[in-house]
Amino acid sequence: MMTEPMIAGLWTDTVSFFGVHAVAVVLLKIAVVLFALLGLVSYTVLAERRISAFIQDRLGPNRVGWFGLLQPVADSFKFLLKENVMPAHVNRIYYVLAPCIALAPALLTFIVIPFGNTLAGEPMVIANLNVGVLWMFSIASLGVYGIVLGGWASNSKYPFLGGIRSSAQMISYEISMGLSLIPVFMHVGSLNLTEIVNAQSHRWLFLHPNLFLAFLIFMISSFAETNRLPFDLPESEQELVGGYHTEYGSMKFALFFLAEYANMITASALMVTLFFGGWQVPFALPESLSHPVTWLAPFVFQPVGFVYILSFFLKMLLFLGVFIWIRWTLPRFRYDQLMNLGWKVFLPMALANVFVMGIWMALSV
Amino acid sequence: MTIKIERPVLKWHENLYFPAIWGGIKVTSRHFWKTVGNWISGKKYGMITSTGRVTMEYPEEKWAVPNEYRGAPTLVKDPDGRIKCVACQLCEFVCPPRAITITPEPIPGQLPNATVEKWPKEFEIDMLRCIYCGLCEEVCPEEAIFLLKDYSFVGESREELVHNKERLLELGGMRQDKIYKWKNK
Amino acid sequence: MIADAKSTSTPMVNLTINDRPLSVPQGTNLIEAAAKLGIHVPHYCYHPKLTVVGNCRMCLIEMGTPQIEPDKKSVLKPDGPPEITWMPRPQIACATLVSEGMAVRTHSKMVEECRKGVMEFLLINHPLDCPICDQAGECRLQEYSVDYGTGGSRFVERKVKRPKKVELGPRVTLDDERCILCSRCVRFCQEVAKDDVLGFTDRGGHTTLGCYPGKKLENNYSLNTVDICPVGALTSSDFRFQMRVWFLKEARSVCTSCATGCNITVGSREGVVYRYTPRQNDAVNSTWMCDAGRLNYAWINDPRRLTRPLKNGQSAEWSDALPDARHLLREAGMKGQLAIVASGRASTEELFLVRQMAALFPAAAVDIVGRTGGHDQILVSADKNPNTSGAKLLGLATGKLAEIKKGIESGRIKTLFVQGENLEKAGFEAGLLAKLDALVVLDILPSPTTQMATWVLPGAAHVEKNGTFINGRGRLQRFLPSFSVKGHAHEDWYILKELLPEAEHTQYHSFHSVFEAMVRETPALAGVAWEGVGDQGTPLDLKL
Amino acid sequence: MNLLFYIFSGLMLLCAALVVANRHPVTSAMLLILVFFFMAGLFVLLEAFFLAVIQVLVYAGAVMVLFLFVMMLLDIRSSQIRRQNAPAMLAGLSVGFAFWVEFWLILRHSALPVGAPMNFDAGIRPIGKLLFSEFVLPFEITSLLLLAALVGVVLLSQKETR
Repeated sequence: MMTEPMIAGLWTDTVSFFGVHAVAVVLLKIAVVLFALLGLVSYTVLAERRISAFIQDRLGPNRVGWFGLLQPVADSFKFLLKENVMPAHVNRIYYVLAPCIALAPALLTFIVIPFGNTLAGEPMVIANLNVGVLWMFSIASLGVYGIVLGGWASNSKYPFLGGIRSSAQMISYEISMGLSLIPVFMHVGSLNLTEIVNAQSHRWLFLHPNLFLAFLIFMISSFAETNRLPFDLPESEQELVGGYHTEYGSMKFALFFLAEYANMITASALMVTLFFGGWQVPFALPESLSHPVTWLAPFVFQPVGFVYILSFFLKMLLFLGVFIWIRWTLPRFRYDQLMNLGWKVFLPMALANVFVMGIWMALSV
Repeated sequence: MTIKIERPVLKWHENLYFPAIWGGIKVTSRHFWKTVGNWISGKKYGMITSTGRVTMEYPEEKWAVPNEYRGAPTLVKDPDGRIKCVACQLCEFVCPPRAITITPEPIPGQLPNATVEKWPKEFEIDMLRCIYCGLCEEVCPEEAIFLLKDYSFVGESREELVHNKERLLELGGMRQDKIYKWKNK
Repeated sequence: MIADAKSTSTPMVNLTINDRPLSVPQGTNLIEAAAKLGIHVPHYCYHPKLTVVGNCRMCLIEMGTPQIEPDKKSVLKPDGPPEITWMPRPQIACATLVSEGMAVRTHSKMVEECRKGVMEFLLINHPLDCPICDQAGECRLQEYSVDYGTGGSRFVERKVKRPKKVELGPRVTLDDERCILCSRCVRFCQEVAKDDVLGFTDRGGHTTLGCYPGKKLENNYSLNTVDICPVGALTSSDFRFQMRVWFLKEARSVCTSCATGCNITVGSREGVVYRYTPRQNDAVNSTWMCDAGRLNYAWINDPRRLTRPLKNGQSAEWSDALPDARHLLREAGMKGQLAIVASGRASTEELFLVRQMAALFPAAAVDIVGRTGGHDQILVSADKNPNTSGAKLLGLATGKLAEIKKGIESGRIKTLFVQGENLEKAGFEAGLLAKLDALVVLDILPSPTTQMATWVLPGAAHVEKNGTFINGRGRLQRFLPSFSVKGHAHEDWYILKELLPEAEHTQYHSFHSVFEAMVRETPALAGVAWEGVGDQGTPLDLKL
Repeated sequence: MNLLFYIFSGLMLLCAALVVANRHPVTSAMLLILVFFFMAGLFVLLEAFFLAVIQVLVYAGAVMVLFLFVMMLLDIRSSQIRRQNAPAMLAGLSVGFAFWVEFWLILRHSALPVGAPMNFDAGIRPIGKLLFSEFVLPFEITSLLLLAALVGVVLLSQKETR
């Protein structure tokens, strides 16, 4: 057990390492982003339901609040108030742990994403890591534990098959996903996401032919990594009932559900950051926006900071829309097709892309 | 006999998936915008086919169930107000999910129908178990069980959805029929 | 069975039934002969244990004898077999005895037509109240209606009304509309119960079954008439409307009410016993049993059944009860202060384990509680314990009960182990039991004794466990479980073996291991196997 | 930062001990993942962020997932989980001890200053440079070894279908 002086010591260490102001600001940013993210997750679920309904000639949830806008609130109450059932045959520790492990990486990955330029002099990113993208990958690769453990701990055949499938699928696509981004780093010369965004101030990266290919591979792989259709084989309702979360209910199920949508949001944010200029705006903004708001002194508060955040947000929503739309458009791949696509198409393609990018760079020097 | 289905040999551009994806997106977009348009303009929404509108605004509009529809099972009384059930327990026996529990009892001598000798002291149908198969109605030799057309039963507790004799009789009501098998006993 | 017994002395007769050759002892009737070939001839009034009257006419068959020429030789067909002269009209199988060369057709067109006719007559006045009839499911009228009945009725007149719900006696209810006048019940009362109270009155369609004026069907065998009634006319007032027979799970068991050990079938559903019915065993009870034994089952369903161990009346856990009780018995046994009261109602295997416990402490006194009562010349024994012979065989019936009582009074005996007995009935008053330091009781129902007990260990009723009884004539008979033990109670063999010291009880991992150990260690049981005992029991050579 | 170092290394050692002591393979695997995390934490304290992230990405994110994958397919029942086996334990302890002695000897004769924090750049560039200059031979040999293993696996798995 840690004694009180030790905790105090830890705190002093941390503060002395980062500075009081920095710690406070980081905590504030974490709080804001976390709430925004969770809010966005629940409204993405609503959007998914409404859009899928419209595509299927229905209306979708329209009872709670105006146009069903309070549906996520009702859903969250329902999940929280539901009876928490623990099946008798499960491995209790991992069964409870799995949903937490699934959600935590999905939320953690967001901390390296610059969701705006600066606001009141603060860079709009929680942690400006030099290894930003690698951080994303390393944390995102942990998400698979939630699914695998959930499938295994449920001690039941369908979840187990779902868990096995997902571990194979996620490992496979992680490789092409990682390789697809190497041309980006080669082009920008950094792993830092802020620098990658800054590098796009003149031209967004997807306009570069090699990087457009990289973007395609990355986008398709992220469909596979987030277990979204057409690659939702770990769940595949028709064959595996619900896959890894078949035995889950109430809030534990909700955590898996939230994790899927949080992953979607992160993937969209990453696509925006890496290929679509991040928070940048493709046109010149009026000068007046850059003037600090006078009545907010002593803070240097420029309205343009909000514009950038909004820009980032809108681009992200666009990709979320793509995620949702694709789900209701395409049927599920067969397992062998999925594996063929990952190993025989995207992996060689991504490798070749790295190679071509190298040649391109060598020639253009 | 095995039927061999020839798989179409795809051309190179078809193998790319993109044309198919684009085709799919066109279809989904058409439905999406049409529904959105109808919704905004306040029109009835839903796809119109040759057989009519296929989508129904459920809680306001309800499906007209066919006569053969099997809804909740209930007990009925005959026009004289006699409980038709004689507690033969055939429905209890035939019920596939074992939703029915009957406690039989001799009819107390002072009651008007005492000549029938036997009736259910308690008759319970667990609507959480019922699968609406209608076998109880089918098997009943006294025509005492009838299935309603109601299909949405909700309750706030499990107990509430175990229908007892009073509830079943209340739901079933009186049935106009001409079988007075026990009247002259 | 009857035929086999006679086969040594009685000459055999050859005949053919439905062209299948058969050889049976002389004097066999055609229903029994056909049964040997697995052919069922429908019948109502015929019962193998009663005289033949032939009044139901259901067992009609076609019959012929070989053509005999004047020189007494059979006429042969061109291909060998004798030419048969068929009787122009059908015969009743129950009253026709076999004869040499006889040929029988049990399912020919004429026979089937006749049976249809008989069925139509029988159903004319039948009330068709199968939904409320307790016989439904085991009713011959239903069964034969399916085989030979017509869907509709040609009878347009009013059905004859006859008395319904007549109480023939305290335990038997008659519905006369269902009666088909087979007279099985009348013959049973005359021939088996020797209590001639039933008879028919009125004529034709109005013939009614009833008791002689001033008499009632109240003998101790009255419920057998319900068993043999082929339709639902006679029903048991006890079982009436309780449960439909098709729900009943049947298990082969033995009646526990006296030393006769009538073989029974226990009908239960979801852990509730609904009835006992006699099971045929010609060496014990034929096909009958007494009413007293038959109705002695309600205690099994008693809501007060003990389902948890009790320590001084408080609910406790087995994990505490068994070691503690074991310790108490062992301590007292070592000091010579232990006495054991075993039970003649316990199975032989349980008594074997009790004997093993007693053998560990030679000073311990042990005895069973004896029970005696009235007896008759039919089935009821004076000994009311089902397993006194088992206790005697194992040396537990020592007659030391009075000595134990004295021992408690004098304070020499400080710990008592009681197996399923209410000691108050055996003359142990509460004040006497209060003198004990410890009282360990194995029982299934609360009694004054369990109220005094330090530990109450809940056991199983005989319908919840395997076991054997040895009846008054030294016949070892098995009983099998109908359902599992109620609540947290355990089967008795398990509790008893847990009360033995560790080294002793590890050898018993199942009921069968107890049975095998008992056979191994008891010379009189040499060669007996659980499967070999069978449903009819096995006679032992006991020198009691 | 000393306190954090002790916390991380203490927890890491504890988890590592539990990996060995634990009887359940899945729990052992999960504990091993925790070990990797604490090790990554130590790298972070050394400001070697790249190494820390790669540590998590490669070991926790990929290698251990494959381990788990195989373990699940093995269908290990709790009843079959091996008992403590004295010879194996002895062998394990002696190998561990030998390794520890070796390690201690190396450290004693090492030119690296023990105990004092080093000042080095653990970014991508220096690591890449080192890998492709000074350590290029071991690097290539390792990749060849992995390739051989890969070919071997393919060969083994093909055997049955031939």
